[in-house]
Amino acid sequence: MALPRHLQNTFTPQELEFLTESELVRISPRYKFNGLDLITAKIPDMMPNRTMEVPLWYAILLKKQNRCRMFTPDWLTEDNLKAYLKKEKGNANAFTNLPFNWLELSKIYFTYASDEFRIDEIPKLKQLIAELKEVRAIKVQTGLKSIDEHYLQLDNLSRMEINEIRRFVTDVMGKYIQLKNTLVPEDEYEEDDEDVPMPTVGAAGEDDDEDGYENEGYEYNYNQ
Amino acid sequence: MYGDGGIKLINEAKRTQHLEILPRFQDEMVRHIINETKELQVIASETSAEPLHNPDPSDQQQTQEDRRQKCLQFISKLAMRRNKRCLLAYERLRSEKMDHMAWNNIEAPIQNHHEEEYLREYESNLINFKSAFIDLDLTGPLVPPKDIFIEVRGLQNVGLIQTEYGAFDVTESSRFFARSTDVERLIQQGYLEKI
Amino acid sequence: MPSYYDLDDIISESQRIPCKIEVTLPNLGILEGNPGQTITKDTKLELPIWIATVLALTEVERDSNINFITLLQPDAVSKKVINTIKTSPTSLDLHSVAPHYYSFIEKWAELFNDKDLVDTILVMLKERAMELNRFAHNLSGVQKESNFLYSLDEFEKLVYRSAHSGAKNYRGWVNGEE
Amino acid sequence: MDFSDIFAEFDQSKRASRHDNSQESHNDLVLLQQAWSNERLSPEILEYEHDLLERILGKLKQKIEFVELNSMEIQSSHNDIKITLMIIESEIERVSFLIRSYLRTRLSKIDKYTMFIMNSEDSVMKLSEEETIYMDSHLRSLTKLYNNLFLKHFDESLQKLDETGGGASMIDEPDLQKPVFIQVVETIEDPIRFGDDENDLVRLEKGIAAEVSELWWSKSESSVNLFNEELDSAFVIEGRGAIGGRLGGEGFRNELIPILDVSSFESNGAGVDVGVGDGLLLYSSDGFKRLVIEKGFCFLLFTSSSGLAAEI
Repeated sequence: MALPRHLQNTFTPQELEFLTESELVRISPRYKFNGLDLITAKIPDMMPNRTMEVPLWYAILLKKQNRCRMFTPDWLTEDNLKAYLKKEKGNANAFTNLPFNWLELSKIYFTYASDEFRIDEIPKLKQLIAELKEVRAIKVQTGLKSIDEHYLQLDNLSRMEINEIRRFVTDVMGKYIQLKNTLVPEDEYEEDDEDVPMPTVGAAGEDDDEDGYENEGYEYNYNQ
Repeated sequence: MYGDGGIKLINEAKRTQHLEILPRFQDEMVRHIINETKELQVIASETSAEPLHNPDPSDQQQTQEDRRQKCLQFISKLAMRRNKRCLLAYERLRSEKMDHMAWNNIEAPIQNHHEEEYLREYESNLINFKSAFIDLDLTGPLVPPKDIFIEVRGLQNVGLIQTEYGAFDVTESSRFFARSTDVERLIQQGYLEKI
Repeated sequence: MPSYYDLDDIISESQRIPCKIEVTLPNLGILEGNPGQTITKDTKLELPIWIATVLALTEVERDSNINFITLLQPDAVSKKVINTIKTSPTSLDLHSVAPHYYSFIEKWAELFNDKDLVDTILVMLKERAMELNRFAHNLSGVQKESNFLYSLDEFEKLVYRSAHSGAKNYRGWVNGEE
Repeated sequence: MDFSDIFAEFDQSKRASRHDNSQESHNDLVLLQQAWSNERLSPEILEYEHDLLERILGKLKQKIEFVELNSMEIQSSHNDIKITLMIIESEIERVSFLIRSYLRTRLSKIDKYTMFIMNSEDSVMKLSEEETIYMDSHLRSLTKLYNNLFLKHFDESLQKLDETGGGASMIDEPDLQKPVFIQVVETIEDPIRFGDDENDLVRLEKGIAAEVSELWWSKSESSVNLFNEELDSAFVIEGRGAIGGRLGGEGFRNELIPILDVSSFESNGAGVDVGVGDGLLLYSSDGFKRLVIEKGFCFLLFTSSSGLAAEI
């Protein structure tokens, strides 16, 4: 197959991380460096300590060479995450409005810009991120209970979190739709075409009852 | 019962569905289904049976007796189509596995020469398609690129190593950036280590 | 509409359901394993869905209101099963009832336009989907192996794989797998 | 080797383009990521991005040539040169990956829906020339395989591969009722009317739109330009139809905007607000497309610092 099944109709987390790496982020170069005209970006000349925006993947490359400082995202601090967590725990019915790629971003910054955080800060931040994810995951499970063929309401869920449940949700919702589709819509049903032969179902038992499922001998009523 | 052979074949396909390799072609099962279908064709053509379902209004004259007689033909036609579906679904899955082999350059002997021929044709189709995108390696990795360059440290005195990015003098304690594909083997061999 | 090439759909149509022959048919002994023989009216037998549904919709004679066969109530929609579905959907061994249960219900409901049945099954689908999702995500409260996972029908197995791979891929990514 | 020579090319193009749309390159990336993402998640094949691909492939070629030309010469240990090449090469890998994955996603759909595509002129138009050749050739090989293995033993009437009667249609169609996740990325001020009911109003604030997988517009009978020059902010749809089109507002260049194909609309009342950051999971059923928007019912924040749409 041209595309392996595991990549069809979904993304891998690595792919989402890849997408996040295209985002522009702020850096402060340590050295002068000539600008570059790339395929998908134009990077201006870099002057030491002059803050500029570059694609994240570019920042990572420079950072690995110790050629720039990366500014960590504003929300990615202990205080802010604690506030998010408090809010997250405070409302069982909604998700807090973290950036829609908060999981990708935090992982990238922890991996490639660990020295931009205060000493000992990262374990705490990681812990908070994990707690947030956990609290939200429980809400997702609760939210999924409202799944039907119409829609699913999960405010502010992030891209990674959606991707995690994407196939599950589309599978189940898809089945809902298929099952619903087996029924003739009510308004059309009255004009039942007489020429269409209907199947008959034999009663396996003798009992009779109003509610078909209450006994063995239910009959299907074809006429309404 | 008609169609039993078909379902056997499909169960076999399902069993091996997730195998990466192409399982043995079920010659006998396929032949059995072909033979059954041929027999069904004979039965079905014995009378030029009109379809029993969705009878056409001009069909008013058709008596119950006719229709009873034709029921066998009718079922035969159903069974023929059923057999065909089983065969096609079986082979479709196999063709997908062969496509997979072509994309991933998996070399494995294929016994059935028709399948062998299909694979060769698909490979050349692919080569043709790829030639329109010579700057891309279409069969290249489908995982996003990551750490194309890595920083490595020499563990032994190896000497000069030539890569696309120049020559590196690998000595104990030398450090440099290199394309990870260039130094992969040196790392495996224990000459270098990733920092 | 399932794919023509879908193995599961083909398999689900081979499932047999009980039927009653409504009119004596010459030459159709093959249906009960006697090729060439006659099959008589009122014979009860099980036929694969791909034959049964068509014969059940085909009239013996135009406007006769008699079809070649009558479908008898299969176990899958029996009072006993439906009651279990209503009372304890997650403890039902669905796979034993029918390995392709939902697929069967779709075909059955389509024949009879049975809204009650579909509504009942939808409730079950959600309950069981939520349950298997808990297993797939290995959420707290779900630790030990359970018979539940062995009770999944083929569609549910697929859903389980979807849910599981979603969770697994995420964990793998968090833990730094490429 | 003179360092400045090597990079003169970059400097020149950089200066030259400074007065052009400096966002163009980045926009192309956004468009490519969007095309890739939409192709991945929508059940049917979408239109091949001819112009975009041509532009990007052209630039890619230049960069590859540049690397090939310079890589061997630059054995100097000048750090800037090395890093520059690493950057260029890294980007080449990134762009190649996207295009590769995009093309292969398309091929897998073409394989899956060959018969459907061949039977629909609209679908065939969505393919590139190479894709059409690939599809025809693949079908020929497959047909030959089926014929050789078994179909040749059968009567002609049983040999077809595109039979649609008799219960199971042989033509696999993309499931346009498949649910998709969508995201609202812009707001439209004026209320939009769905269906015939005056009360069925949805207000999308200006600058917002629900980004829906393209499957919504592909099937639509009529699509409306949402943000074109004449019609800056809003539109009204009556009866069965589709909302959709291209977004041309500030900061947006021909971005795809949602198509919400609606024949029946359910809401809790008139004038439902959909705000920035809202996302919807839509589905359609019973042959109609249905849009369900409820207040506060949303998913997603959008998005990248460039202010452009992102898929989810």
